[in-house]
Amino acid sequence: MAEHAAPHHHDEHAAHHEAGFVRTYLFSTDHKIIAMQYMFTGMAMGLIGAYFAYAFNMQLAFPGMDVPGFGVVSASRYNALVTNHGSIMIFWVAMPVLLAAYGNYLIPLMLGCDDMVFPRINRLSYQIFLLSAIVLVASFFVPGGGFAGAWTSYPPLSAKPEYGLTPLGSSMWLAAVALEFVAFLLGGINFITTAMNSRAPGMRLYDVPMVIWMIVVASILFMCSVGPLIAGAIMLLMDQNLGTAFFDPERGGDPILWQHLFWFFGHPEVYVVLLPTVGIVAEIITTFARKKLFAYRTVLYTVFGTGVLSFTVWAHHQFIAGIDPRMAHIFTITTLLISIPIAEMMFIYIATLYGGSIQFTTPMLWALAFIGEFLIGGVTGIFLGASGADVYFHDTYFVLAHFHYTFFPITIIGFYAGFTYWFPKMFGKMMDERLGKIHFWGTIIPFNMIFIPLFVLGAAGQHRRIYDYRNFPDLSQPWMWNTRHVIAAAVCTMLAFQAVFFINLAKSLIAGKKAPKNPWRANTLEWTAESPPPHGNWAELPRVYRGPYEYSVPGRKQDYWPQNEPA
Amino acid sequence: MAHAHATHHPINYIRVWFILVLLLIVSVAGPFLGIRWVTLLTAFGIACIKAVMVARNFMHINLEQRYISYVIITVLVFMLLFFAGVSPDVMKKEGSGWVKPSWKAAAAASSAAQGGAAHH
Amino acid sequence: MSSAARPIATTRSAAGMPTGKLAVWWVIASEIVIFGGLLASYIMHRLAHDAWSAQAAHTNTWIGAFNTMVLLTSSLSAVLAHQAAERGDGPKAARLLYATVAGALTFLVVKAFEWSGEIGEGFTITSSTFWSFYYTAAGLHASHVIAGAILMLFVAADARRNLELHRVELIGIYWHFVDIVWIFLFPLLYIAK
Amino acid sequence: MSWTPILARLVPEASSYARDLDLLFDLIFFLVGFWFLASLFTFFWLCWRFRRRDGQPAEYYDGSEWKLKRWVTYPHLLVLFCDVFIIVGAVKVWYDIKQYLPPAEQTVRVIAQQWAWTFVHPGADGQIDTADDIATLDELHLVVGTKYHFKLESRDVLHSFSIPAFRLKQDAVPGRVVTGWFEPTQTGTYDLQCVEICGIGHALMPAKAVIETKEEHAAWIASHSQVAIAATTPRASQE
Repeated sequence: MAEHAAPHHHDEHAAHHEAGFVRTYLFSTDHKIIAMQYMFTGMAMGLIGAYFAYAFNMQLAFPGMDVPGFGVVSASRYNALVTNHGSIMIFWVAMPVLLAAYGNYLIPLMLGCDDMVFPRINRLSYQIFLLSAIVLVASFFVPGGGFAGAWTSYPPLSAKPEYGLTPLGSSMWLAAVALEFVAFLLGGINFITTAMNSRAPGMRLYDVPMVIWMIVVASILFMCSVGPLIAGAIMLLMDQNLGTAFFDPERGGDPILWQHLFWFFGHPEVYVVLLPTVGIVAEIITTFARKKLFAYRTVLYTVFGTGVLSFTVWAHHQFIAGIDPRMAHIFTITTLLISIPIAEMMFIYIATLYGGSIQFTTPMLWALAFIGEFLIGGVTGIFLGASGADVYFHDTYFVLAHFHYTFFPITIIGFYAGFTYWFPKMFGKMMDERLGKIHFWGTIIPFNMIFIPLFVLGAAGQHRRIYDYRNFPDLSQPWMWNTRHVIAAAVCTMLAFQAVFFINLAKSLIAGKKAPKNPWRANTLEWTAESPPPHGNWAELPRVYRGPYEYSVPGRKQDYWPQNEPA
Repeated sequence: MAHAHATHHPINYIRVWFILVLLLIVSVAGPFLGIRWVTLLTAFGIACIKAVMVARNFMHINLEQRYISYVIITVLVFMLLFFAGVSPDVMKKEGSGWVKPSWKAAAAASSAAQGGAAHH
Repeated sequence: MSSAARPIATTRSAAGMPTGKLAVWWVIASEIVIFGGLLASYIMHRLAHDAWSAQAAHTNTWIGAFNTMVLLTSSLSAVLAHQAAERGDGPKAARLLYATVAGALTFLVVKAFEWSGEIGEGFTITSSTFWSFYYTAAGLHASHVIAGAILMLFVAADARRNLELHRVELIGIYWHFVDIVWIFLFPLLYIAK
Repeated sequence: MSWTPILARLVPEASSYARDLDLLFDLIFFLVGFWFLASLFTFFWLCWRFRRRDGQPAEYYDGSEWKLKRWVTYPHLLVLFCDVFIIVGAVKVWYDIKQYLPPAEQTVRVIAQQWAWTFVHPGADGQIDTADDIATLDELHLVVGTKYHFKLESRDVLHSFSIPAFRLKQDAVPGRVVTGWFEPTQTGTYDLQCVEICGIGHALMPAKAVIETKEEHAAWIASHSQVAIAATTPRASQE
């Protein structure tokens, strides 16, 4: 892809240092700046997604009310809200923040090189991503409103305007998603190539920090799974705009084909966002437990196992979608098998705590919370992976609660864990621990108050994407309404507490105390650079002598042993 | 390094190209015998041979690091997996407990005589 | 990027091959799944619909064969350009790359005439799902031909001044991949009837 | 047995296979619940036991030595062991509900569209697709203790035919006719939902499954024999 670089750009990179604000912060090719761009774009999109969640949760609890700060949530608006809440949180928050932001920031710093191998491709990747975000946001304001066919965008509803009634919205949504995929393909190839080729001298494969392994494996999973969906997106765009019939059975197409194209990507996608967070958690628990990561290689094998298995389970999203019932048996087995590497991974993380000396700093709290909450997400997945039980649970709030118990820990908890951990490196200031802990508890407690009740409602038969349950006598029992009120209250509480985070962010940026090079006494290479690292990261690129997790090595005065410290 | 290898055993690219063209002619000639399995063989068998020839002689995949071939093979395997998982629904007109009436109607309408080369 | 601007990271090769080439192979891997998804869907439908062979009968095998020929030849010139680049003969490599671009243009022109003919006969992209697949698959491939040709012009411009000669091989590898895709499209769309 | 399955406490069991599914749920619930509590307990215990204390440095393990690794390996083999039970149960329940098709005593045709359900019941002759069929809107009338086949189709987009009390759910796919079965075991009126988003009116497709005794049903047929409409779709004639 290096061919993209046009000759007239030659001096740009060299002339970087004396370049002005625009060059430095908007059109920079520096991996740290690009990481920040991804992160703050992702956070901005996250606020939109959260706002949508607030609006439709109020509507669910108090149907027909004039939601403060939003207005009345009509049926069509409700569908658009849930659709875009899902799309935003997965494609425009989880992906850019976990994969792109942390990937861009950490890969060069942890591997001891001065930048990504293709800085310009990297910048192009962000610019395409930004464009996709703009297209998506614009789609909310076109005639007919934003796309309202659920984030899975099943045809024929999404294929024909007369069904979906969002003539422009659906095409813009699809175009935005396709652009986003292109952005992450470019970024992913950059990540993979950098990690494969540009490790610091002396760094063997097993000296690579876990988070880098995870991000690279995630990029590979994304790259291998997204292709069919890109093809599918082209086909669906043509169905929408050119009148082809790829997904129209009357004219020789098949709507089920889209579901396969979508979920062949959609399931690996879960692991694409899961793995970076799992890696971040590995870095944090080892640092704050002052422990070597338990069975490094086994973790690695579980990652590879998960990655390969994740390509064989996709149709468990379609058990009752009209696929041949005989296929369901195969997909049940593969789905339950995938619980094994994941379970082992969680066991290992818990085992890592054994014999440690655990400091409950804010990042550590987030990391531990991830393990606890993700356990719930993992075990409830078993109910849905088991085809027999899924007949009842499919498309109920049980499913919804399940994947929020996976995606919330992955995206939100994972983001806060990484952000509070690397903040000193990113901005050269320490964060306020007290505010951090308030924010933590103010997020975790309401989160469980939202989604534990949703498991119960789902088990009681409450089905998804319904803007008003008053039409369903069995779903209008008093206890259900009370539960919905509790949930709405919890949503508002949780969102309110996010303000604490932004206050903490602003306070620390302005008045935070100066961060030393290595505030957490951690081993990995990024902590040997200045905080924040200058352009080029190191005056002299480091050399590596040992693995990343050599904490509390017996017979050493210090309880940590930086990777670059000669023996 | 790939180049080093390549110069050690030089490939006669003109000859490779010539063979490719010959194969192309065969694959075009195949259907004229009008036997389905011959057509399939000359069409897709030769396509695979040509693809491998280009990959080896022009892209030098066999001179690259081993893992390159493994990556390519892996993604191809994933595509087979995709086909295996999807075809029971999309490639069939009816299955266990479901049927696509419109597809069956269309099939009935088209005369069996025109059953194409790709027909199983 | 001029070597001056290139980060040190780009010059490392812990994986035992030049960074650019490694990236190109990953690009190809990601392209394989894109075409793979599309062609897998096409093959399934094709096997399910007997009627489609009757429609495929309207595609012109001779034009398809000629275009295959053109692409094979352009691949030859691309690989010869790579050979010249290895010998350090930039200008020759550039000339051969221009020849490859010429091949690409021939391919596209022929395709343009072919398509306008078919559309004239009333076989448009909406005539039937077979034709939808026909135009989509060939169109996606054609867009890769166009992209490849444009990139090749940049590479050739550098190569003529003996700059960035390693890129001659990279663009070549990509070009051969585009060729291979067509090698499969040809029987799928033209021969199987 | 006296044990009431967990789901049965939330939603009545009104079909022949509802109990099997609820028991499968309980099986998973207790197996998985055990693992969840065990890991969570260990997790919290380790967090508390190894909290930072002055003058007590952390220990150094590689984790590859078997005497430690087994504490991860044994549980993880046990998980595999439990998975086998879950797979067996899941496959069996699935087979009974979705794959196995008992001979039908009655057949109903279920047609979904934006945004309503049309149910075609056999008339007095007990045969579907005849002149005296009874087509109703958003109200499915069934006889308790009868094995029904349903033929499910959609006129426009994806819908999903779900009766929670039956533990039954099946997407209606345009271009497909999906055949399934159920046997009501309890009289009463239950929610019938569309659980696949189908446009603006998705929430406005509530229907009822009315389960009657033979006598009530006969009376209902009699009262509707006049309004019998040949509501069979073109699709029906092609079969």
